[in-house]
This record gives sequence, structure tokens and C-alpha cells, in this order.
Amino acid sequence: MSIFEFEFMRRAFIVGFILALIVPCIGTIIVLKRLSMIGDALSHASLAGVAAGLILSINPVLGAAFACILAAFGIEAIRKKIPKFSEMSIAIIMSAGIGLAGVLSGFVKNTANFNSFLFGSIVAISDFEMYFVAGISLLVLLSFIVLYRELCYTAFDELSARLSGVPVKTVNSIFTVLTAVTVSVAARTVGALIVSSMMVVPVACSMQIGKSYRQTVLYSVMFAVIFTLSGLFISYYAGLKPGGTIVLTGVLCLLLIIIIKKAAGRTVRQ
Amino acid sequence: MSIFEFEFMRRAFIVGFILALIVPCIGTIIVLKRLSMIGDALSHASLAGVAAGLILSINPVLGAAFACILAAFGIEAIRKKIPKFSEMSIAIIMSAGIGLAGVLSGFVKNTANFNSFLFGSIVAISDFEMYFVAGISLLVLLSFIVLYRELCYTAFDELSARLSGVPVKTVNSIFTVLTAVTVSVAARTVGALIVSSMMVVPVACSMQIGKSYRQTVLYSVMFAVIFTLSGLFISYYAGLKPGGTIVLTGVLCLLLIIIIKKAAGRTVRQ
Amino acid sequence: GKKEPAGDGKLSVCTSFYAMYDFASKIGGDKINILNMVPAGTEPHDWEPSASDIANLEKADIFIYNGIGMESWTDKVLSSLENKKLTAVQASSGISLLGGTDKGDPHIWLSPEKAKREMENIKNALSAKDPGNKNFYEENYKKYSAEFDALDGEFCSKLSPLPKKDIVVAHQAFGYLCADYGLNQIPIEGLSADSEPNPAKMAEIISIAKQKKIKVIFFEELVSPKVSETIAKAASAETKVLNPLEGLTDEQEAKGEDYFSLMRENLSMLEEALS
Amino acid sequence: METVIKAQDISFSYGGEPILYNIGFSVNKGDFIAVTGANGSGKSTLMKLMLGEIQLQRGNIWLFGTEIRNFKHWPKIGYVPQNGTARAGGFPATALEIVRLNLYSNCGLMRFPTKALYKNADEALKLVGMQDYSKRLIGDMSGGQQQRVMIARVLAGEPELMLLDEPTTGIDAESAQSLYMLLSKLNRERKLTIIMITHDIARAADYVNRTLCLEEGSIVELMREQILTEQYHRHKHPQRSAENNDEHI
Amino acid sequence: METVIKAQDISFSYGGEPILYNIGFSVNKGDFIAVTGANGSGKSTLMKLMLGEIQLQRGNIWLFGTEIRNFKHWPKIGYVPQNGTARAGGFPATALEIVRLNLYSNCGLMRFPTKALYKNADEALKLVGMQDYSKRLIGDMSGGQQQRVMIARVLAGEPELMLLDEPTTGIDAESAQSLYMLLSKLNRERKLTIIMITHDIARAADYVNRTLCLEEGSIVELMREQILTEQYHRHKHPQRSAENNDEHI
Ligand SMILES: Nc1ncnc2c1ncn2[C@@H]1O[C@H](COP(=O)(O)OP(=O)(O)OP(=O)(O)O)[C@@H](O)[C@H]1O
Ligand SMILES: Nc1ncnc2c1ncn2[C@@H]1O[C@H](COP(=O)(O)OP(=O)(O)OP(=O)(O)O)[C@@H](O)[C@H]1O
Ligand SMILES: [Mg+2]
Ligand SMILES: [Mg+2]
Ligand SMILES: [Zn+2]
Repeated sequence: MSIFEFEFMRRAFIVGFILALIVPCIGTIIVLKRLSMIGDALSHASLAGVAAGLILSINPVLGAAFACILAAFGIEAIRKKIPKFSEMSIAIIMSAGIGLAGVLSGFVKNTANFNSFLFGSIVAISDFEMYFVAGISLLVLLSFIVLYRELCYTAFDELSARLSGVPVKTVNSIFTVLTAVTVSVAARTVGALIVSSMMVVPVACSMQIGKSYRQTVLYSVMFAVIFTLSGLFISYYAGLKPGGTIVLTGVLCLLLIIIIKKAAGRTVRQ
Repeated sequence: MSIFEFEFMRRAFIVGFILALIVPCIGTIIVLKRLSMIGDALSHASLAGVAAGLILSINPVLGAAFACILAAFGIEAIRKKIPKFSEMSIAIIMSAGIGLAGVLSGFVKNTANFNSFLFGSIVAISDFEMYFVAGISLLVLLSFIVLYRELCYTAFDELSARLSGVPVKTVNSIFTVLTAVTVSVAARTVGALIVSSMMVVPVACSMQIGKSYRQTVLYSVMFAVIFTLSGLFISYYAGLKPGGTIVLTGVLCLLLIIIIKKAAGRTVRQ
Repeated sequence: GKKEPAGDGKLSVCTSFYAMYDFASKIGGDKINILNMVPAGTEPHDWEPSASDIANLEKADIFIYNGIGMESWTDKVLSSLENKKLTAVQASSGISLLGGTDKGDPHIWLSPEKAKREMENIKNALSAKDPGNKNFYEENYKKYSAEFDALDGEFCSKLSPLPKKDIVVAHQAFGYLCADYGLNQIPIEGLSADSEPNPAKMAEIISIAKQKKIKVIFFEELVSPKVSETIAKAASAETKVLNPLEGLTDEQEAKGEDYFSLMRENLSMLEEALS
Repeated sequence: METVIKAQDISFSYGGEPILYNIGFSVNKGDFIAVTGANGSGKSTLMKLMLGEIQLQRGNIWLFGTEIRNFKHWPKIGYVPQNGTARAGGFPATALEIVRLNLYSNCGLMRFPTKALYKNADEALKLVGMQDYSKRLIGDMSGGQQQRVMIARVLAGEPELMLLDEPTTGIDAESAQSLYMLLSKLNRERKLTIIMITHDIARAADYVNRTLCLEEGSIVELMREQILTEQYHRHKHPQRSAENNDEHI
Repeated sequence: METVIKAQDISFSYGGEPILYNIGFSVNKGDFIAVTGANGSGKSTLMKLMLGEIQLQRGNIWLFGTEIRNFKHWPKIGYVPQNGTARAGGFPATALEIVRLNLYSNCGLMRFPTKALYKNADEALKLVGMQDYSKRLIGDMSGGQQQRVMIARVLAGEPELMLLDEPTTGIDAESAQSLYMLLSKLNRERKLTIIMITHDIARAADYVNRTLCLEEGSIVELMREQILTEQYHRHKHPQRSAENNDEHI
């Protein structure tokens, strides 16, 4: 029985491929800003939005998206206060998000199943979601290309970027929104696990071999595409869960690269 | 009805207090090593241990503890390979952990409830757990005091620490084990949410006002104790979930400190 | 003593989730003060008690739960309580399980016949704890045991003539029900409701559904229907609710639904799906 | 003569401890100024104030005739920070990529650099003698090489005013010499205004036209003769030096 | 005479590109050596090899008579890295705390420093002229102040061999002078062996007893006269300099 016989698998390949194009782009900047765990933090923080949505009888998915954006701006704001330890801001907002979700859920009559409403699976994507992801991805990709230099410069050094005329605040805000939107849409569609690890693992791989910023971005996209597609294949034929398989493919590949690099006798960068 | 009428509340106060003493000690070093999200990553990664335990018919709690230690060493190993972006190692191991848990859970006959093996609640602590936490905490506290200078120096600069005779590898290994043990014991007892935020939020508060390393450590313990005890009080009298309340108390306090500092007109450190 | 006696002298009963609550309140009637712990609309597989829940347990006389891993928090919570007078009743005790181990499928209450046994366990516990009202409890049990028999009869008579025997369900909750009436459940997910489906299994279910011309893919109200919808679409089937009675939604609670009305609704859903 | 920077009555303190007190000066177009002063005298602080990186507490600064709080034309200013290479460490970009980033000053938002502009970047690397390393990752370079790339980055932006905080840090003697000559040439030929913090005033004196010294919160202009008596400080504070000698050794 | 470091036939390359080629030298107890060379010539690499911070690829190094791979007495060695203050930035510790950390060398695992040792730390801060800043957070200091604290940290450990990678970076002229005098005094009185990377050989020449220069992967010993002809490089490579002049300016 062929893998492409089923519509849901075809869709998984299409959506997986699209996300593999954009998530590592966002991810490269995220990693360079030392915010690697942002995917995980945002998807957890949006639980608070689900709870708030249920209390206020707003659509919980909307609530989640809203909470995601709010949390992303929270991270950005705290990062400014603790510039030397920007990754702390993630832990703080994540705590706040889950804590709030916990407290709010006490007031929710119908908590339903929080997680299942928030987190999708790559093999169960509806028509609407597919087009939505495609649309959002196009938007993110375009923004990323248009703001390529601005994002890179801002990640490198905000002060120098400002002096050379980059509207740093605007660029940061746009990027924050892009990140939040990507995470919330993708988490709902293909699952938070895939999004948050696609932000980091391919970038980690490409940083091991990339010889320039451009290569680092391109390789990370390439790695993400390889991981997603081969992960889907493997999960189908070996009867494994798709999200976990995609992620593990990536992690194994990273280990391989590190081992090969070490074996090749190259000294590690200090 | 008084809050101390119930044994379980008295117990919550005792265990909360003990953990508030040790978790921020570990947390200070964690933050300075830029591994803020380690609490969250370890508790998620230990899901893989639960799954493996269930498959191999080993006690899943043991499996979780084992996975926690393994994951902590994994983070330590990857951190060495990417020293400039040590926080990436957390995202990678976290992805690997959840991914593995997902894939393994496909082979578990009775998934029952994964999370329940892992996450405790501060208001449901058994006798055994209380003594266990007290014992482990004493161990951790002693190690922290004995290795106070070693840990500080290693966090400051591993090369200089090694040159001045600190057995850096050993210290790092001991610290890795201490972290993993603290996280797994505390997560099972009082919940992963409380542990992972107690590692960061009080440290973030104390770094805003601490004028030395020693003060930073002491204040962070002080903050953690205040957050835990007042959080428990508030949660009981306001009928809120305890974990979330403790964490939110901390986050609100941090915001307050930041706002007051800003109002006091002090310029932010560059 | 530290504990204030229950003001009206009634037995104070805590139950874990909806099915247990419904059974216990049917037996106890107004002779007991009953409190359900997992709130309406909450999927009980990953619920956790709060301080006030535990305070309630500290003051309760009886705690009724299903067991077999359904409420995984019970071991931990019970061992942390100091309430000496509390009797913890595992409603599933003595009932033969699918697979025969004690780590098997917990969804016993979905078989009317086994649900009756659970209610009997509950009745015995209440009588032992409160001998003064023993007769009242016995009366109630008799009344509802007849209802269970009737329900069992309805399931038998309505389901046995139907040509199809296969149902596709959201999670593996209907093992006992299927065993009783000769049905075969094809679960999309495992015993707990919160995992991710595996694509090979989805493909297999779709193929089976097509081959056996299954018309309905069942989902649950407390779990996201996305996966069920995906499968239904691929197999040109429709989706319908099959309620595992793990919790009620607000509306169901407001409408005064109970075990019997919901099971009858399940029955009519099954009839439609299997005809 | 056009005034590039005018500072009036600036005072600044970190959390109560005063660093700068009532400082005023002005810089004309085409000036090449060395700023010196002991460690901790507030040189970097003053420079950061001129960049709007830290907020003024008292007094005012005008950049190109505009009050600093309304100033928008930052691309006119190029800045090489002290220890600026610290952040560069793990960033996965080549020297050329980093230098090209600053072309932004010349083309601006959403417009892509032209071929001609790209040549600017190559030129800038050549000027600091790093053309052979343009494809190397910044993290794989020696300390002095990184510092030279940082300077090239600013040069590529063709600023009208350059602020350099100890630019020769870690740069070898020969290249430092070339850097001074390069700056001096840009200053003469393109009327580039330069303010450079340095501890090496004896050498800088050959190139600059003014030398400012920060001392106990005030700014004083040093005369050429004062600088040439090389061990300026010794002569000026004979007692303090004597003390120091006792303590330090 | 006791040999502190002996290096034999060391070669080293980063990913194929050779940096050091067949280098050998030896350092005696009581030597005060300046190491110089152009940016990227491999000075820092050589120092890191001597510290075991990067692995030897060819050849061998003996520290205090022991092969480096078996060497355990690291506390005998004090090291001030290039750009060492970069990491210090956000670390919430005071100058005194950081200097005290290095007392570890003197007392070792699990034994706490005595009062006398604590005095060592105060002394070290005094030696670099930072006694007034001992309670200040390292992140709240100026670049030169941080560098001085880093030097004090190493002094507090009372090493027998000091390896300094451009120690005067960012330090003002007067304090740099004091630092040289301090090092020279320690060298004379305590027989402290010092190897110092610097680009300022003209000044260092007054204090050191040997000067090594790295050039194209090899090490050459410079004679005092060569150094005093200040613009040594210019004289030695007239063509290259001419080229450079053209390119750089
Ligand atoms: N991690 C690395 N990977 C690849 N090449 C490197 C790495 N580190 C340094 N290099 C290269 O090796 C050469 C020597 O570097 P090193 O840092 O030893 O120079 P240096 O003599 O200390 O120079 P400086 O005076 O600038 O400090 C340089 O050309 C540099 O580009
Ligand atoms: N963030 C801060 N908080 C408190 N004090 C600070 C801060 N930054 C600098 N200082 C203090 O302000 C004074 C001036 O610092 P600044 O960096 O301007 O000195 P500098 O003249 O550039 O010195 P150097 O030659 O060492 O670079 C110093 O005494 C320093 O300790
Ligand atoms: Mg400075
Ligand atoms: Mg160097
Ligand atoms: Zn169930």
C-alpha cells in the first residue's frame, strides 16, 4: 500500500515541507538571539490563552494565538532588561504562562482537553488548516527575505544595527509577531514538538558545517526539509508516531555530524 | 478553618520551604551557565524514561529519574560542543526527550497517564516523599556549600577554574547529577512547574538587586522562600491552584522589582 | 478531635469522576453528601487534585474511585492523607478485567453489566459504613440494578441483529462494551486520550473502514475531533459522538443527563453506525 | 565652520556615583580628536552618551545641529565599541558578511545594495589589510583580526563622523600604524570627523589635531607640548605617582 | 638552570590551514619573555597549546619537566586570556569575589581559605590599583578596570609561571607602566617566570630579558638592537611594507 495513496499523508508531506522552509529561517535568528527555547515556551504559554478564552467564552484557539503574541512580546521586553542573560526571559515567561494557565483553569467550567485543542498532529490536517499554513508561511517567508539583512544585523548587534539606520524596534516587533504566529499556527497544525525542535535542531546541524551566515540559513532549511520528509517516510513504514520520528531523525543526524566532525580531527571552536 | 489544621497543608509548607532553600542555589549556577530552561527540559525528557520503564516493566518513576540523569549528561555533553550557544543544548535534548517519549509511547500497551508518573502536586505529598525530599535536599545543600567556590568558579570560567586546580570535570558531573536529582525528585513531589520556575524566577529577582555573588545566592533563596510560603497562603485562602499561584507570585514580584528599579531612575546595565 | 463532624450527620462521599459520581448518588440519594472531584467537562485522564479537593478528602468518610489506572493520582493522594476514618472504595474490585491483569483497560463502567457490579460495590461500601441506612441503599440498588438489566437487554436486542460489528472510536475506551455485545472496536488511539496517532495505523484504519464500509467514525466531546474527521473524510464516513462517560459537558449537566440517558444515546448512535 | 557635536553641561552618574560633571565641548567638521584619561574616568560613558545608548541625565548634546533626542540620521555616525568583538564570538558569519551588513547605512530599508556598494565592503576589508580573510568566519579569527574586521565594518558605511573606543586594541604594531595613517588620510581627504579614545596619546599625537583628557569628571584640552613630554601624568601629578609607585610595587 | 617550559617540534593547524610549524623553544625559571608577531601569527594559539586548552597535533611540550598530557600541577600556572573580560560581563560577582576565587590554587579542594590567604586577595587588588573598587560588580566596571581585576585574580594565586595574552589591553598608560614594573619586580624578587604576548615590544623591551617573535609559523628570537630600531618590521620587510602602504592607504 503506497504512502501517497492517502490524502492525509500527501497533506502531511505538503504542510511538513512548507513548514520546513520557514521554521528554520525563524529558528536561525532565534538561536543567534539565544532564545532557543522560545517555541516550547510560547506553545506552553498559549495554554493560558486557551483558559482565558474558555472563561471569557472566546474561541480558545484565538485566545491561544493572542496569548502567544503577548508572551512573545513579554519575552522581548524582559530580554531588554536582562540583556546579558536573554534566555532567562524565556524561562520567566514560560513560568508565568503555565502558572497563569494553571490558576485560570481552576475557573474554567469546561476545560475540555487543553492539550488536544492546542496541539495538532501532522497526519490530521484539515483543508482550512493547510491553506492557512500555506498563506501564513508565504507571509513569513516574504518578510524573512525582505528583512534578511535587518534581521541578521539586529541579531548580531542591536546598537550597531540602530546606528546604521536599521529600525531595530520595528524589526524586533515584526520578528516577534512572525515568531508567535508561526509557533501558534504550526503548533495547532503539526504539533508543538515539531515546531519547537525544527527551530533549533536543523540550525544546530547547519552551524556545525556552515561557513557563512548565508550557508547557515540555507543548510538549516535543507536539513529541516530532509528531516521532515524522511521522518514522515520512516514513521509511515515503521509504524511510529510522526512527530517524534521527525524530531529523532534530526537529533540523530546532529549527533552523527558531531561525531564525524570529531573523527575528522577538526578541533572545536573555542 | 485554619490553614494549618490539615496535615497535608503543613506538609506542603515544610516541603515547599525545604525546596525553596535548595532549588535557587542550583538555579543560580544554572542561570549563570545559561541553562535556564534545564528544569523544564529535564522534566519533559524524563517522559521518555517513563515510557521506557513501562515497556521494560521497570518502575516508571525509576525510569524517569534515570532518564533525567541521562538527559542532564546529554545537555552537558552537547554544551561542550557548542560552547558559545550553550542554551541550544537544552532545546536539543528536550526535543530528543519528548520525541523519544512520543515514539516509545506507541509501544506502551497501557499508556495510562504518562504525566501522572512525573508530575506531583504540592498538596499531595506522602510521608515517604517528605522524608525523601528532606534527605535529598540535605545532600544537595551540603554539596552546594562544600562546592560553593568550585561551582562559582566553574560557572565563571571553566578554563581558569581548571588552571587554579578545580577538578572541573568532576565538579560539572556532580552538579549535573545534583540538578537531575533535584529536578526529578522535586517534579514528582511538588510538580515540574514549581521546580523549573523556582530555578529561575528568584534568581532573576535577586540579580536585579544583588551587589555580589554571595548576595545573589542569599537573596534568591530568600525570594524563593517568600514566594513559596505566600503562594501557598494565597492559594489556600483564595481557592487557587497552589503551583500556579506560587509561580505567579514570583513573576509579579519580579515585574515589581523591575518597575521600581526603572522608576528609581537607575540606568540599566549594558 | 480536630475534625468538625458533618453537620447533618450524613455520610460524606467523594467520587473521582462522573460515572462514579452518578452511581454513588443513585445509591446514596439524599442520605449522603456527595462531591465529584473531577469537574464537569474535564478529561479525567490528566486531572490533578487541588488543595481544596484534598481538604475535602480529609473530611470525607468514603472515597469512591474506579481504579485500574483510571485515576492515577489516587495512590499518591491516598498515601498522603491522614484521614483515619476514610474508606477508599475501588469500584472495580472483584470484576474480571479484559486481559486479566490489574493494569488492564479501566473503562469498565461502559458495560452495563459490569457497571452494575461497580454499583454493587459502592452499595456494599455505603452500607458497611452507614449501617443505619443499609435498607435505603439496598432499595436503591435493587431499583437501578433492574434498570441496568433493562439497559443490557436493550443493547443486546438492538445490537445483535445489526449486520456490522466494527466501530471506529477515538480512544480505546469501549473494550468492555464491545466484549459484551459481540462488537469489535477499532481505536484510533490507546487507552489514554492524549497521544498522537501513528500514520501507518491511520492508513490501516482508513483501509479497514473503506473495506468494511463503515459509515461512522466516533469521536468524544472532550477530545479534539481532528483525527476522527481526517479519517472520516478519507473513508467517506461521517463523525458522531460516542460518549465514554468520563465527564459531562456543561450543557449535558444542565439538561439533567445521567448514565442511563447517555448510554441510550450511545446505543442509538451505535445502531445508526452499524445498520 | 560646521559643528558636528556640541555638548553642553553634561553630568552623568551611575546610581548616585558621579562620573561626568558639567562637561561641555564642541567638535568641528574635519576634527581628528583623541580622548584619553585614566581607566574608569568616563571615556566610554561619554561616547555612549553621544550615541544615545545611555540616557542623558543633565545637559544636552547636539549632533549635526540637532538635539540628540530628535536626531535620526544615525547612519552618519560609525561606532567601534570597546570589547566590541566579544559579541562576535559565535556568530556564524564571515568577515565579508559582517562588513556588508553596514552597507545598510548607504542604501537603507528594503533596498538592496548595488554592485558598487558591495565593492565598498571589499575596499574596506582591503583598507584594514584583511582582504585575504574575507571568507573566514569571524569566530575563527584571532583577536586582532576580529578588531580589524569591526573597523572595516564601520568604514564600509562611509560615515561622516567616526567614534572609535580604543580601536587599536589587540592590533599589531604595524597594522596599528597603518590604521592611524588610514584614519588620518580619510580625515584629510574626505573631511571625516574622528573621535578616538586611546591610551596611546604619544603615538596618536602625530596624527590628531586635538587631544582631550578626562580627569575627575571634567574635560581638559591637552596642548601638544604636554603630550610630547610623554610621561605626562607623572609630571602633572608627582605626588600621586609617587604614591602609586609605593603601592604598586 | 631549571627548565619551566620546553617545546619541541610543535606543529599546529586549524582544519588543514597550518599556523605553527616545527616550533621549539625552552623557557628557564626566572625568564621574563615577551612574545610578539603580527595579528593571526599564532601567538594565542601557542599559548593555548601550552595550557592544554587545545590539543597538540605534532610535537610535545614539557611543563616543569612533565609531559603536558600528564601534567597535573596547573595551579602553578596563572593565565590571563586575550579578551578575557568578555565573559565577565553579566556575572554577578564583585571584584574581590573574583580575585578570591583564585585563592583556590593555594588551598585546594574543600579546604577553605585562611585569613592570611584572604589578605592575598586584597593585596593583589592593591597591586593593580583597584583596592577602592573591590566591592563593585565586575559588570559595572570600565573595560580597563575589568582587565586589571583579571590580572589581580591571577596574582592572588601566586603562580610560578604567568602566561599573559596582551595584558595591557585597555589599561591606561600610567597603569600599564605600573603593571610592567610590578611584573618586573615579581620576576626579580620571587623568580616568577613570565611569558607575555604583546604588540608593544618597544616598551616591553625595557623589562623583559628575551623577546620571541612568531613569523610565518616559525619562532625567532629578537635581539635587543632589533627591537630598539622600533619600526623593526619596516626594516626587515621593506617590500612588504611598501605594498602594505599602498594597499592600506
Ligand atoms: N577556531 C579557529 N578556527 C580556524 N582558524 C582559527 C581559529 N582560531 C584562530 N584561527 C586562525 O589561526 C591564526 C592564528 O590565530 P591566533 O589567535 O593564534 O593569532 P594571534 O597571534 O593571537 O593574533 P592576535 O595578535 O590578533 O591576537 C589566525 O589566522 C586565525 O584566523
Ligand atoms: N553599568 C555601570 N554601573 C555602575 N558603574 C559603572 C557602570 N559602567 C561603568 N561604571 C563606572 O563608571 C566609571 C566610568 O566608566 P567608563 O567605562 O566610562 O570608563 P572609561 O573611561 O571608558 O575606562 P577604560 O579606559 O577602562 O575603558 C568607572 O569607574 C566604572 O566603574
Ligand atoms: Mg572604556
Ligand atoms: Mg591573540
Ligand atoms: Zn478513557
